Amino acid sequence: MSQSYNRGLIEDFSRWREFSAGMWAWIFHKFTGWVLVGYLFTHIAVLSTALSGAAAYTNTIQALESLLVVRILEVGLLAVAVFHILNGLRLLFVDLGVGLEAQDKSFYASLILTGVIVVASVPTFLSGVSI
Amino acid sequence: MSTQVPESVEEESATETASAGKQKRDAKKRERAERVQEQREAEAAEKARSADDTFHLKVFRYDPEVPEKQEPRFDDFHVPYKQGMTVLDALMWARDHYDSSLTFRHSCRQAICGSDALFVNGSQRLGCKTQLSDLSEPVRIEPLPHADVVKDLVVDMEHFYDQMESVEPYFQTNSLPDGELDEQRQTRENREKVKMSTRCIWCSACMSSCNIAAGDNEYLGPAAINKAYRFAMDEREGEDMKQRRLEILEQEHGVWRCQTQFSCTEVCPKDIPLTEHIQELKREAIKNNLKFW
Amino acid sequence: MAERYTSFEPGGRRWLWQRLTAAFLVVVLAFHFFLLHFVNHADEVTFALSQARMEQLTYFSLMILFLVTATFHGVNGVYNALVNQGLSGTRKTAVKAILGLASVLLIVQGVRTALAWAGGVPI
Amino acid sequence: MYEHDVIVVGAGGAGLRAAIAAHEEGADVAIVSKLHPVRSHTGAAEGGINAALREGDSWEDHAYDTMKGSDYLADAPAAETLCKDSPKETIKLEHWGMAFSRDDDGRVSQRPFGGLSFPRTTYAGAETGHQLLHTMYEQLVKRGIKVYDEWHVTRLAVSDEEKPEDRNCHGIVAYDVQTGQVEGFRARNGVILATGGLGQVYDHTTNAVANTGDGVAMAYRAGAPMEDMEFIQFHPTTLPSTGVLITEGVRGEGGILYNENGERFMFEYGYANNLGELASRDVVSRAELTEVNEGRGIEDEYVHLDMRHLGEERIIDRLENIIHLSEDFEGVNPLDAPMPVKPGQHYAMGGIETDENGETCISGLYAAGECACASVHGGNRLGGNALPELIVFGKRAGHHAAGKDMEEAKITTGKEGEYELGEVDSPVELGEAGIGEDAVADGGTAADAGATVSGADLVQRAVEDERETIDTLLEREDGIQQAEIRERVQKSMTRNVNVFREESALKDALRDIREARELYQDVFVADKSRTFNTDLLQTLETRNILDIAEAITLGALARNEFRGAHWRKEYQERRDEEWLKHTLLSWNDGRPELWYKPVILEGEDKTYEPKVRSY
Ligand SMILES: Cc1cc2nc3c(=O)[nH]c(=O)nc-3n(C[C@H](O)[C@H](O)[C@H](O)COP(=O)(O)OP(=O)(O)OC[C@H]3O[C@@H](n4cnc5c(N)ncnc54)[C@H](O)[C@@H]3O)c2cc1C
Ligand code: HEM
Ligand code: SF4
Ligand code: F3S
Ligand code: FES
Repeated sequence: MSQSYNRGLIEDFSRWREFSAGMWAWIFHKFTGWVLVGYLFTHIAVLSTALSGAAAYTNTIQALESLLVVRILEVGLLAVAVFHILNGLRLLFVDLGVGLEAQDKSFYASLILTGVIVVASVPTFLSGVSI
Repeated sequence: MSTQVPESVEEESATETASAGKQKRDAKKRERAERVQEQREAEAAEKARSADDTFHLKVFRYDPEVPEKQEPRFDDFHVPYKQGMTVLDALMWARDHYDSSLTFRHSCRQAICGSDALFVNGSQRLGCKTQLSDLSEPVRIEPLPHADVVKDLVVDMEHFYDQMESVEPYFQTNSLPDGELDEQRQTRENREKVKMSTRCIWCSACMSSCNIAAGDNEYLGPAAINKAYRFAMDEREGEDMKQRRLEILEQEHGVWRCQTQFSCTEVCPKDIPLTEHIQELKREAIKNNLKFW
Repeated sequence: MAERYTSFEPGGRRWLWQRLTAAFLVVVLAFHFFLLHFVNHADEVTFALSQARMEQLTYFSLMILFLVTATFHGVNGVYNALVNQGLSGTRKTAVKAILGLASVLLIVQGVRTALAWAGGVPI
Repeated sequence: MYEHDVIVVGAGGAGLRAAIAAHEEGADVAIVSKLHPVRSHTGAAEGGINAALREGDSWEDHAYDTMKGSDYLADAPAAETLCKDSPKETIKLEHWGMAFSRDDDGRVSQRPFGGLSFPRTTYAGAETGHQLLHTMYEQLVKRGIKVYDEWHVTRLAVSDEEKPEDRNCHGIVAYDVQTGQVEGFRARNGVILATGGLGQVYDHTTNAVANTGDGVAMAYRAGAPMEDMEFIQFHPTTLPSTGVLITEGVRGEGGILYNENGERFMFEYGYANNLGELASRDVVSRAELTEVNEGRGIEDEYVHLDMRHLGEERIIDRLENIIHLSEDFEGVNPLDAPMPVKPGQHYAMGGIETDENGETCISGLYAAGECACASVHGGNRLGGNALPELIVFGKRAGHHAAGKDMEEAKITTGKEGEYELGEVDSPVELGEAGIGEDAVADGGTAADAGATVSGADLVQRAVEDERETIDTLLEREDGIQQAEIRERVQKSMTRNVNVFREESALKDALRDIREARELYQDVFVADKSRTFNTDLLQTLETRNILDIAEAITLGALARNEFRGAHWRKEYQERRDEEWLKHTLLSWNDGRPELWYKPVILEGEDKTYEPKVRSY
């Protein structure tokens, strides 16, 4: 229908307020997945400083780890990873046909659990950082 | 009240050739017609004003042919509320009393024909099955997202129909009883298993709500997969047919596309557990493939 | 669009592998995080410690497997996401190639690093 | 112009079955429908399909029940055909995969229904029509039968010989809803009308908005008579705001009707001292309306149907669907409050006159389903007898139109058999208002001065007439809108030609219809767009509503007796000596002509002697 008016994608983004649980879960999972892949690449890149010798590696890592931003980013990474893992488990159960009726509840549960785990591990993650 | 765009009034020319007597009659008739029309509009306005309660609708308008409507816009209508009034009732009232060019599909008014799936306050619903009293004002009514708009609230359903029809949506079996009065047997349990899946009314609400279907035009979509489920799980078709159906579902734009967004299940007016059915088919397909490994 | 789908493309295999790798990753990733952030605090990480772990065959092979599964899982996930958004035709082939290449590079680089630590395959 | 062997107008149960049957016979068949097939109102049917399938039941018993239910106004050959063919057609649906409810032994379930001497109503939950419609549409897809969906048929292309019996139908004219094009469809063998019900003649009906009786009106204006139009079935329990049906099952389970004072009026006022709420549909409908008329209605409109005392468990177990219907369409939760109900138009027993092979008196024109009147239902339809009608007569019409040799029909059509002219005392002029002047939406015969023209030319001419009509409607800049006219007629019909009918009210209705006809002369369409112009389509439909409303009222005014669903205040009994005959109305140069033909009570082996109808 060439003469018809297609309202396009812009709408989708302005509709986030009306999204339902399953939809949010889907979006978060996507987002966290992408962040994790991105991290995987950076992670290997950083680790491969080991190729240029032990000292280079230890220095790089310790320099990075001493920065507050890096620590905070790590907490962020933890959040992302934990959510991806928990929601990933939720999805695996959904794939097995378990608990489909409670899919929204299990999503909220993953969110809350992620929050709890992240908060609980903040001390560990920030320990020993020089400001 | 109505925001219908006034049509430019064209010069009367048809009556010129008519006889004087006819002209007079015509004039009288027209006058009467106008009187009736005016009276009606006044009544409508009065009704809307005097009603204890009116509902404020914001309705999407678009018409590729009418210049004023080529750029989509929202029109406001204030409709007097009556106990039990549905979104469809309100739309009909607005059409019949304010603007006869307001266009939407509808027929049964009882959630069985599947014509009036609309996007109401941000989710896909059947107009006739949605009570106004359950909605917050203003009630925003739009055509289904992810479908081409033909006019106002009417969207092009062709693609949806194509997807529905691409899954061989008809009963097939190689072992019909011989006699024309002999039935095939089916257990109660099996009929119960397919029952929900047979309730689909082809409203396309699910398809419209699914982001995957929006992105991938070839994705069969929840309704078509559910249709295939209805037959694949029907024991009367037999194993050989089930095999064939799984092959259709397994192709790359089939079940694997589903990312378990659940929005289809959420919006289905017939409460069909769509995600569950899709997931079950994924497992069936995997099981089926493992046999060959 | 109403053509009957006859050509069978096993979309199911990648789907299944995504799940299987996910199940595997749950365990390993948890282990990995735990080991490197809780047991050994991040700021204590040094080449020597990593080296010590890597010299054990079990740990070494686990990490290689971890790398491979994570790469498959992540890259396949990205690829799926793109295809779901309607990627098709030559662009799809191109994306497939690029992602494939990136994965190979990643794995190669990762394996080289691990070997550097372990000083060769730790047999 | 499109061309096919057989063209089926309408894609409800009857149309789909007809198309499949024509296809089975090898014809090139196409369906033209204003709605996509699955949107047809057949989908709304809840109860079931009557078929004598089981041990202990027989088609003869079914025929007996049907004749009795019809109050002896059905033609026995048609009723017997229905009952004989129904079992095999019902099982055919099963072979096509229809999801019937099942018994423990895996066979299809059957249940009892009003007026039946055996539980022979075969069903699929409370959604039998939905399952039937979809199963049949699936078969259509399987066979690849062409459907022109969202094409609104506006007129028939029929030759214009003096006598309808000499005319030929060559095709149809239809309006493409999406694009606004008017196109001809030539039918080499025949046209089958399957346009369904006409409930929109009333403002309160269980029928869909699309049920405007188009087929009946089109055929009527082309010369095929309308039969027994005064027989309209009213269902006693419909929801006031929408007309949605609340199944008889609620009363079957023990639901009680109350008036405004909380009185159980069925007993309290002696409407039915034995059966109470479970008396037959017409009795209960009349009782409810009497309450309202005597000021004991709630909000002067409805009564209450209460089932709360049945207990939540039992309600959910057996009537779950009703909870949803009442909540969704009336905003009332029947577990907490009684449901408001009132009688609503439900079914038209009459329609286009056909024989038991579905053919009308115009050759090449067939009709099946609710729009047709082979006269299976006579004065009153039994619940569960409409769906078998669709599949039995749909199939026959399809076979016949495709050229299959059929047994000769016993029912005559048109003025071929015995008939007598009738008279009715109308207070106003009837028929077309000022024909020839402004008759914008006339859908009549494609006029041709007797000369022989080819079918294709005739269709083309009809197309041109229609284009002109539509252009005229769209060009008018002012006048009156159809919604106003339609509403007036609907209101008047509900007020005057409802369950209760008395002479003065019927005459009022005729006056109102006349006035509406005159207003219709000035009708205009505000929406000028060619894209999906529902304003235009409704304007065309309203024209049909006018003709049908007039026919119903006229038939009701003429019939001086009480038979089946037709109750007359002045004549409180059935008068067999005089009225064992069908009412027919023919469109005669723009005016309705009333005539009668005798009922055929002689069946294959026996004659159905009229008895008192009591249950
Ligand atoms: C609520 C309800 C419950 C019922 N329950 C039962 C029951 O339990 N058992 C039973 O036996 N009967 C029942 N009936 C009656 C039965 O369902 C109907 O009589 C029957 O379904 C009518 O079928 P049909 O094919 O004739 O018409 P429909 O199904 O109404 O189809 C009409 C078709 O004609 C098309 N059409 C109409 N006008 C035009 C036009 N101008 N141009 C092109 N196409 C056109 C429409 O698009 C549609 O496809 C019930 C009826 C209702 C309303
Ligand atoms: C540790 C446990 C993990 C679990 C249980 C898990 C689970 C899942 C599951 C089930 C999916 C599929 C979603 C779907 O297709 O519907 C998925 C997608 C994905 N995962 Fe993981 N995952 C894990 C770890 C990782 C890691 C380490 C990475 C990064 C390398 C990663 C990156 C992704 C990406 C990119 C996607 C695709 C997201 C999308 O759909 O856009 N995941 N994950
Ligand atoms: S599955 Fe549900 S939402 Fe989708 S088309 Fe069918 S009835 Fe509508
Ligand atoms: S919304 Fe779409 S992604 Fe799957 S669960 Fe439903 S089909
Ligand atoms: S009008 Fe039929 S589903 Fe709403």
